[in-house]
Order: sequence, then C-alpha cells, then structure tokens
Amino acid sequence: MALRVENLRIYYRTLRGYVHAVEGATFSVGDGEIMGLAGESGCGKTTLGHSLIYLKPPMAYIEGRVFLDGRELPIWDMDRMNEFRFRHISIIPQYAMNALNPTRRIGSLIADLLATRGIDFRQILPELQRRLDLVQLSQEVLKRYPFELSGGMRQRVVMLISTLLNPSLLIADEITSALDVSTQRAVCEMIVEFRNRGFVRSTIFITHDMSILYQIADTILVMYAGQLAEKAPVETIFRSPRHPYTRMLIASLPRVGARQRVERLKGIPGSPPPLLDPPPGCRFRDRCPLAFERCQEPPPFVEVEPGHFVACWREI
Amino acid sequence: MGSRSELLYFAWLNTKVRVGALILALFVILAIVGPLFARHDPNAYVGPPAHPPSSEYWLGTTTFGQDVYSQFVHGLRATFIVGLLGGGIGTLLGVCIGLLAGYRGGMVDEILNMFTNIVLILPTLAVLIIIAAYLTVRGILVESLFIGCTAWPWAARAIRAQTFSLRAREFVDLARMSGRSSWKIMFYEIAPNMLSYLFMTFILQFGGAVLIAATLDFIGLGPTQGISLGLMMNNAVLWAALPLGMWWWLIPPGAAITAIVGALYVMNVGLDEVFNPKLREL
Amino acid sequence: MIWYLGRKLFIYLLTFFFAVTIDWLIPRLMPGNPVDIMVSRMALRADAAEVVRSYYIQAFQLDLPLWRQYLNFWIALLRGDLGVSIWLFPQPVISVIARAVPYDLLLLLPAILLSWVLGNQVGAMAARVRWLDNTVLPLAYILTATPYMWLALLLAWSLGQVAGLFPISGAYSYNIRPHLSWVFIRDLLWHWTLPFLSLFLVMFGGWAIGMRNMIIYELEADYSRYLSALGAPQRLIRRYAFRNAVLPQITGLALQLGAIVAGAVATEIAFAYPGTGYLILQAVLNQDYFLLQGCFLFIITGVLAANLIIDIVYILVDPRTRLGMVGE
Amino acid sequence: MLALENVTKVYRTGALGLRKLIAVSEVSFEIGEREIVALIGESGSGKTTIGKMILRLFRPTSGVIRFEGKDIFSLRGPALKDYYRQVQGVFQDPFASYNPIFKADRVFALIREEFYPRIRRSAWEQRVEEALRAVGLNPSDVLGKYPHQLSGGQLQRFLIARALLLDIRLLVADEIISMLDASTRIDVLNLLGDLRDRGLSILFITHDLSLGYYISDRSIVLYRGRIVEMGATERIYARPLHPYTEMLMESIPRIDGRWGATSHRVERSAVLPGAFGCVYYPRCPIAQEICARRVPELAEVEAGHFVACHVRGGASSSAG
Repeated sequence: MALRVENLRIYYRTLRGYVHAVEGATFSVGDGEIMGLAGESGCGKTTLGHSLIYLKPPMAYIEGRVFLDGRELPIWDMDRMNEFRFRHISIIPQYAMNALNPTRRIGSLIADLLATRGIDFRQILPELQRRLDLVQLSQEVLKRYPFELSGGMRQRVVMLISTLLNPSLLIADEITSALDVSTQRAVCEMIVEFRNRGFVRSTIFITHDMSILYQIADTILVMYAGQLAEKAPVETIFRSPRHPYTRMLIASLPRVGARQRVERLKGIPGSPPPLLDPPPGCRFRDRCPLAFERCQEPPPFVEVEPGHFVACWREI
Repeated sequence: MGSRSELLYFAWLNTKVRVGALILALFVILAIVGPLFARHDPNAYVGPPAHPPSSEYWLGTTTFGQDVYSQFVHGLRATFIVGLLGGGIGTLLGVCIGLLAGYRGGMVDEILNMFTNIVLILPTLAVLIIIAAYLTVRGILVESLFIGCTAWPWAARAIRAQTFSLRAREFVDLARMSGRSSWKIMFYEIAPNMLSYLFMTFILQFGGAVLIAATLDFIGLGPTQGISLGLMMNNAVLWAALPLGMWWWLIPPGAAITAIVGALYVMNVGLDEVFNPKLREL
Repeated sequence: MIWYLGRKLFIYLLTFFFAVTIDWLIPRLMPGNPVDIMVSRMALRADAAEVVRSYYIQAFQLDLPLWRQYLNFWIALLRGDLGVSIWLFPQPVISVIARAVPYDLLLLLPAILLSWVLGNQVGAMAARVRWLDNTVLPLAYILTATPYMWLALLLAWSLGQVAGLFPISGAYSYNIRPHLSWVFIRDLLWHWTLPFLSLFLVMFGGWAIGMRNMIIYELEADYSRYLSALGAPQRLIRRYAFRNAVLPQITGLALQLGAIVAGAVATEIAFAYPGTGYLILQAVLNQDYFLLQGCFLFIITGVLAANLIIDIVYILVDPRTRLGMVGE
Repeated sequence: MLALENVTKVYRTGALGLRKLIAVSEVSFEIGEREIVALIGESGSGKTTIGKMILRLFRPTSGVIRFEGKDIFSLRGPALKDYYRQVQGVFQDPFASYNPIFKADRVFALIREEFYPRIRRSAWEQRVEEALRAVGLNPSDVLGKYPHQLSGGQLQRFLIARALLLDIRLLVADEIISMLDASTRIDVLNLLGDLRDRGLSILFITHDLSLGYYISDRSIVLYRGRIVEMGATERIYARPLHPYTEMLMESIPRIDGRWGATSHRVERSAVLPGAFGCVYYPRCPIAQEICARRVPELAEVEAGHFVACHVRGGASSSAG
C-alpha cells in the first residue's frame, strides 16, 4: 500500500489568522495507481500535494499522519524529510519551466544533485540517456544551459530529474495548465509511461482540468474548499458521481459536440466560502441544492462502495 | 494593494520606517527651530577662537571664533534645502523620462535609455566640478539644480522598469479603449500605481543629493556665500582643526549628514517591506 | 556576445565624446568672457594681468572661430596636450596628472576590490546567520550613509591624532625621497592605511547590503525552491544562489564607479593624499582651469575604461550573455 | 460589419531588430451581424495579436481592417470615439483589467467621462444597474467594491456590462474564461450566447476547441499566424479537413472517450515559416513535396468551408 494519509490538517498562518486550507484529509493511494486530485482554484489541492513533501512556512502542520510504504513521513520536520525527498517521494512543480538554475549546465546540475545523495553521475548516466530518448530529448541537452532550451523541453528535463531515483510517490502539480493541446497530450502520456515502466510506483496528478484526468487517471479525488468531497474510479466519477458538487461540476463540462443552442449546460451559482474562518459543517452547504439542517455537522468521508468514498449526508 | 489607510497603517507598524522617520523629524525640527536660538550670525567672529563647547557657545567656536552651533543649524537648513530641491528635481526628471520611455517604448525608449545610460556612467562629481569651477556666483539653488540634473538617471531606470510592467497590464489597454489620451493614462492610470515607488525613489534621490552636495562643498565648490555642513568640514580641514584637536568643529556636521542619509536609507528598506506584499504576509 | 560588447563600446565612446564636448563647451558657455573672469580673480598688477590675459586668449584660442577651436581641442587632446598648469607653471598638465595617477591606483584598486569581495562574502553570510544580520546590516547602513570625507576625518582624528598610530596626511614622510627600498615602501604603506580604510569601509557597507538583498531574492527563486523540494542540502542551494547573486553585483560595481570616484576625491583631500583628488583641490584654489579640465578628462577615461573591463568580465562569467541572449 | 484584408503583423526582435518574428501573416476574414466567430489557435498562433489589432491597440504592418467599409486606423477624434462606442474588448486576466488602487466601478466612471459627459447622475446610475442585471449581477453586492473583493467571474461580467453601457455591436472576447473555474465558466459562455441572440456579434478568441464548439457559429483555426481552416463550426467539427485541425481534435482531452492512437508523430526540419512552404509542413503527416515550396491558398472546398492545404484543399479535394 503506497500512500496512506490519516486526518491530515494543514493551515496557512497569515497576519489575519489561520486559513484552513486542508481540513482533515483521509485517503490512500495504491501501488501503480495514478490518482487525480481535482477541484477549483483555492480548494487546497496544491496545499495537500506540497504538504506531503515540502511543508514550509507559511504552511503550518496542525495534525494528521502520513505513511509511505508503511513508514511514517515526518512531514512537519523539514530536515528529517530530506531523507525521503527525491529518493522515495518527489515532485514536478507547477513552475517546472523555470525550476532549473539558469547559470549551470543541465548535466552538471544533475551531477551536483546526485552527489549530495552519494550517487556517482557516471554510474547513472546510461539510465539517464535511455530516459532522455524516451522523452524525445537529445543527449546534447546535458551540455546545454536551461535558457538554450524551449519551455516544453525544460519541463521534460525537470520530469526526468524528479523521477531519476524511481521514487515510490510522484506529485505532479498542474504540469499541463501552461501547455498547448498537442504538448499537453504528450506530457500526460509521459506520466502514464513513467508508471508503466516503473519509474514511479504511484502518482498524485493535481489539476483543475477534469477532462485531462479522464484520459490518464485511475481514480479521482475531488476537493472543495479544503474538504474532501468524493473519491472514486474515473468511470464512476464521470458516469455516476454521488456528491452533489461532483455531479454539478461534471454537468458543467462541455463535451465535444455539446452545442449551446441544443443542450444548455448549467454552472454552479455562487462561489466557495472564505477559508479564513470557514463555516462549520459541509462547506458546499450554501451552494448545494440538496442542503438540509444535517449539513451543519461535517459529513464523514465514508466508503459507500468498494473504492468509492463520499462526504455527504444525503449519500450515507 | 488594498485601501490607502491599510497601507499607511502597515507603514507605521514597521519599526524601520518609524525609527527612520523619528530621526529625520528630529533633524528637521533642529533645522527649523535651531537658527532661532542662534545668538550670532554664522560667519561673524564673535567669541574666543578655538573655544571648546560651553554654556555660552553650545558647540564651541572655530579657529576664528565663529559660533559653531550657529554654523551647524544654518548649515543643516542649507543641507535640507539642497536635499529637497536637488532630490526633487532629480526625481521629477527621472519620473518624466522613465514614464515616457517606459510607456512609449520603441525608438523613444531606445534614445532616452541610451541618454540615461550615458549620464549614469558619467562620474557626476567630475561634471559638477567643472561646472561649479567656472561659475562665478554659486547659490544653493544653482547647486541643487545641477545636482538634480545629474542624479536623475537612477530614478529614471527604476521608474522605466516599473512602467514597463504596468503598461503590459490589461487595465491600460482598457483605458486606451475608453478613448483616454496617452497623457491621461500615464498620469492617472500608471503613475498612481507607483506612488509608493515614487516616494522611495525620492528618498534615495534626497539622500544622494545631500551626499553629493556635501562632497562638492568639501572640495570648495559649494555656495559662495552662506554656510553648509560640507563647507564647515572644508573649513575645518583647511584651518587644521584636526591637528589642533578641535573635535567639536569636525564631528557634528558629518554626524548630521550620516544620521539624515542613514535614516532615509533605513526608512526606504522599511517601506520596501511594507509595499512588497510578499513580505507583508509573513 | 559580440553584439552585447559592441553596443556597450558604442555607448562608452558616445559618453566619452559627450564628456569631452561638455569639457570644451563649459568655459565658453559661461556668462561674459572666461578669460576676463579668471584674470580679474587673480588680482594681479595691471601689466602682469595683461600678460596673463594674452596668454589665456592664445591658450583658449578664443580668437579663432568656434568650430576651429573645437577641432584644435580634439587634436590637442588626442596628442595628449592638455595645456599647461597654472598652479605648477610651466609643467604640462599631462605630466602633473601622470605623477598623481600611481597614488590613485594604489589607493583605489585595493579599496574597491577588497571591499567588493569582502562585502559580498559578509553580505551572503548575513542572509544566513540571524545575529550577523542584526549586527552587520545596521552597521552597513550607517557606513554606506557616511560621507567619505567625514569617515576620513573621523579615522584621522581617532587613529591618527588621538591614538597616534598612523600619519594623517601625505603619501610618505617628508624626510624620505621616493626610491625603491623596504624603508620607503613600509613608510608608504604606513601612510596609505587610513585613506584606504576610510574608502574601504564606506564601500564595504554598500556591497554587503546589496549582496544580502540579492541572496534572499535568489533563495526565493523557483530553482532554489525546486532543489529544496528535492531535499538538496542548504550548502548546494546557497552555492548556486551566491553565484547568481554575484552577477548583478558585478554590473552594480560598474554603475557605482561614478560615486566611488567622488568618494576617492574627497578622501584624498581629507588626507592630502597626492592623487587626482588633491590636484583638483589645488586646481580649484589656484583657478588652474587647465589642470581641472585635465583631471576631469582623466577621471572620465578611467571610469569608462573600468566600465569596459567590468563588462568583459561579466560576459566571461555570465553564460547567458556569452551564448547569445542579450543580457541587459 | 468588420473585415480584415490581408492583415500582417511582423515584430522586430533580436538586437537591432535584425530577426523578424511573423506573428500574423495575410489573414483575411469577416464578421457579420449577430454571430459568434471563434478564433481558435494555440499560444503563438497570433490570435491575441489579431484581437488587439481589431481593438486598435496594435497597428498592423500591412493589410487593412475595415469597420463598415472604413479603415479603422484612419479614424481620428470623434470618428475614433464612435468606433469605440461600437467595438469593445474583454481580456483574459480579470484581476489585471482593473487599476488596483481604484474601486472596480471606476471602469464605468471612465465610460461616462469619455462618452456621456452630459448625462445626469441618476439616469447614468439607472443605466449601470440595468447593464449589471443584463449580465446576471446584483448591483447592490458588486458596486462600491475593490477588484480583489470580487471573484474572477464577477469581474469579467463587470467588463461585459461596461461594454453594454455603450450598446456596442462587436465584442472581442480574448480568452475571457480561461482563468475562471469550470463551474462559473459555463455561465459566462451562456451570457455570450444570450447577447448574440440579442443582436451582438462576438469574436471569441480561445485555445480550447470544446468551448469554441459549444458557443460559436463559425470557427477560424490559426496556426503560426496563418488561417489553416475556416467555416461553419458544426461542419469543421464533423469533418476537419486540415491535418492540423485533425491533430487538435485528436488531442483534446474528451470526457466521453479515451484518446485514440496518435495518428502522427512527425518532426521535420523547420522550413523557414511563411516565406516558402506551408507553415505546418514540419509537423504535417500528409505533407508532399509541393507543400515545402508553395504557400497553400485558402480554397473553398464546400459551401462556406475553406482550407489552406495543397493535399486537402486542392481542386480535386479528394478526402484526405
């Protein structure tokens, strides 16, 4: 069982008090599973992803436990986490296109990074060259400076570096949002390839674009305003979602072939609540058509069917 | 950026800004009130020569018996005038050139930018020396004018960069589509966003003007009449205050300049923290 | 890269041309005839005044048409003839300056380079060590706000006058003739210490503050965040951050040269150190306009040359400019 | 109503402007009354540049843009003001479209100051509230607020209301929903549809084909500054003719079917774009020898369906 998270609570410390970014997340990601982590902007998906590997102020650890391959991750301790980072858990950041040191050749950057882990660059070079071919990058890239490559190429280099030590968990944070349709598809297929070739054991793919997840994710975890709404296999999420928010979200996505004159889709009125001092209970309450008095209490994230979790009083 | 009042609230909260402002206020008061208490004209020979500070002469007297305190407070006033005028002119020129180059872009930007670089590279003091040397009558206004006219490139570079980033923002295009004239856009849409930046630029120009003016006076190219802190130091060196151990003639002028310019720099750092939202959130 | 250097060279030549034109233009722009002003100031007897006046007229070639004067000025300049000094009559200005240059270099080069290197080192450390940040930074702000000449006076008074450790004027003791020997060199350095220290401290403050801010900026850059997310040790991240923060400090050095020259002039005057600054003071006191203009041109050429050297160093160090992208 | 004739825009880049970047080359199309035209293209296709040229924010290097027959760049003074009374724009980043230190409704004040200086205050406030309701906003909870106190969706609707105050005939919507969340995106799209039904014409600039399909009547597909395909939206989606459009169709992440096998993975040496052959030659799977030498013309393959491709758009127009 690759990753298990129990009741994780992460807030942001600001001058005006705590922002409740992640409110008690409990879920797990199996071996070889690509879990999509979806939700609107500001729902806490990026905070959840980053807290597992690089929990840095203003992010504040409140409570919760995280297990990777059975071992507990000390995510609250910046230094002790170094032992897990890069070797067991890795990340492809949203800013991947300028994540490389501009004044250092790419080859020497990789060599420096590996040296800090006591790994000799020459020892890993053959594997690195094989992976360069896989992502259509020439061997020349190692001698180049980052500014000599295109944005897309720089991102692929970062993807290679992050997965070089075959981590058991890879976090990909919005890596497709800045790309064109054609390169978007290539990057997604690369993530699947990394899983198929065992470069990574399990992956958390963070994005706001549900249609990308339909193509490559095995399961999808939907978040809303810091709370987990629903987790289920991809087909179930799209065909028979149980949480009202997921249902309305899927309904508002224009299928290719949907025409406004023919089938007028509907959005979700209103906007998510502020997370500075969030309302008690289910935070979708004031936008949810099915809300009733029971929603004052926070609904538990319960397994209604094997592999299908939902947090809504109507569904339990 | 949040509303006006919130910004001022944060500005005052910042210790660096408060400390800097207090020191500055102290010297401003001294410059305004000081001369009223001076019993003697700064250049008049009134007391016993080389007399250490006493109840009669709070800061002692020079080798010729001039009242050092009177020279100090009048010199302080002159320094503030040069700072305000020189810094003001420098900032004004910097803003106009920076705003124009940043907003217009293209050929205008290329020429103005080259001109800015030229004046930047030129060692301004050398130019001022030549000008001042040939001027028969040198007043504070003329000195401030020259200092302002050679200090503006630093302001122009900063404002130009700021204008470039603001010009690309969509609200400028929106204003152009509302039929606003370029001048209105420059001064009603772009400039207000840089108010904090303009203020910080003025602080640095003010400090720079005071330092350059003091150096010019020290070399002997300051105002031909009247007194300034730089001139005091020049006289002190010329009339061997050092070998005669007259510290009360040497220390105050330099200390005042250091305190004023230092306070300005510290305020500038404090304001940078206030206006830079990233820092504010911590 | 060639293009980056070419553009810079073009700007320097243009600046030099612009400066020389100013230098030629100013005396002619002054209200009234510059010669009358100069002569009247010297308060000479009538006949001596007449001699000096005719000499000036001939020296300034005021009788020739303007453009002719300008051309002659350039020709003389390129031949190194900057006219004759009045203060040290009849020595040519060029030789007077030539004697002062070694002292300038002796004072400026070590002061600039040492303050730059140490300032950057301490600035980098201050970004990392909290107590260092709270002690060195405030001190650096005070130092960089201090007028050069005042620090010179302070040091002269405290270390020189009161403590009596160092001489407070001149480049060497009066009773020694400059010659190559240990005795002379020791004496030279003994005199050199205070001027060097006052220049060094003020500049040191500026570099330390600059580097501290640049390092913090680089440590928050995306590549630093990515390396930390991959668990890279702080040592590696700081090494990268320092290298990237040094680059703008190099250009900063070039831009600060103008202000540094001003400081050197003031310090030399405060210590009566026989460099160009001291010459300028004497030229002002003696209305020696030719020497003044000579010093002006020397300072301009010096600063421009230094700028060019620093640009070349920048190209060698920063790969971005070396391999094509036009770095600003 | 609006016609672009061979509009080209070339940017000077590099040191002394030696290198030329051709952002838009020889683009011609028209926008009629009461229709939504989708301008579809990936980043770098020149779609935003075209939008900004129509709004007179950039000047084309060559070619003419005519509004009601008159070249918009020849308009001066009152004629220019009249143009802006009929053509307005809304941009991608809602938060960057507001001057941060003023309240959001200053955008209305700008309109009043420039276009209706003499209108009485009460009449103007009444018109503002009308426009806000027309875009589905409740005046009481959006007026008097700073931009950062409103959501992205509200800010975009605010700008549309600003345009409606001028009773415009053409709205240039440049990626206006790409920064909005999925749930509020659809409502803004529906709003555009309603405005079109009430007689407004909209140039809808986007990189997202499914959004383009959902809302537009006609579509224009751009690649590296050139029109590769143009025509009725339904017809283009039913039978995409140009290989680039085909590739785009294949790559959209659909939610009703998994990605099929990718039909092509071609990387040829980049021919100098624009000058000689077809811009898509380096990535085109069905490229032939002629494609590298001659720039394909935009040919009408079927009624109202144009394509710029030697293979697919030729006289023979045999199915590709």
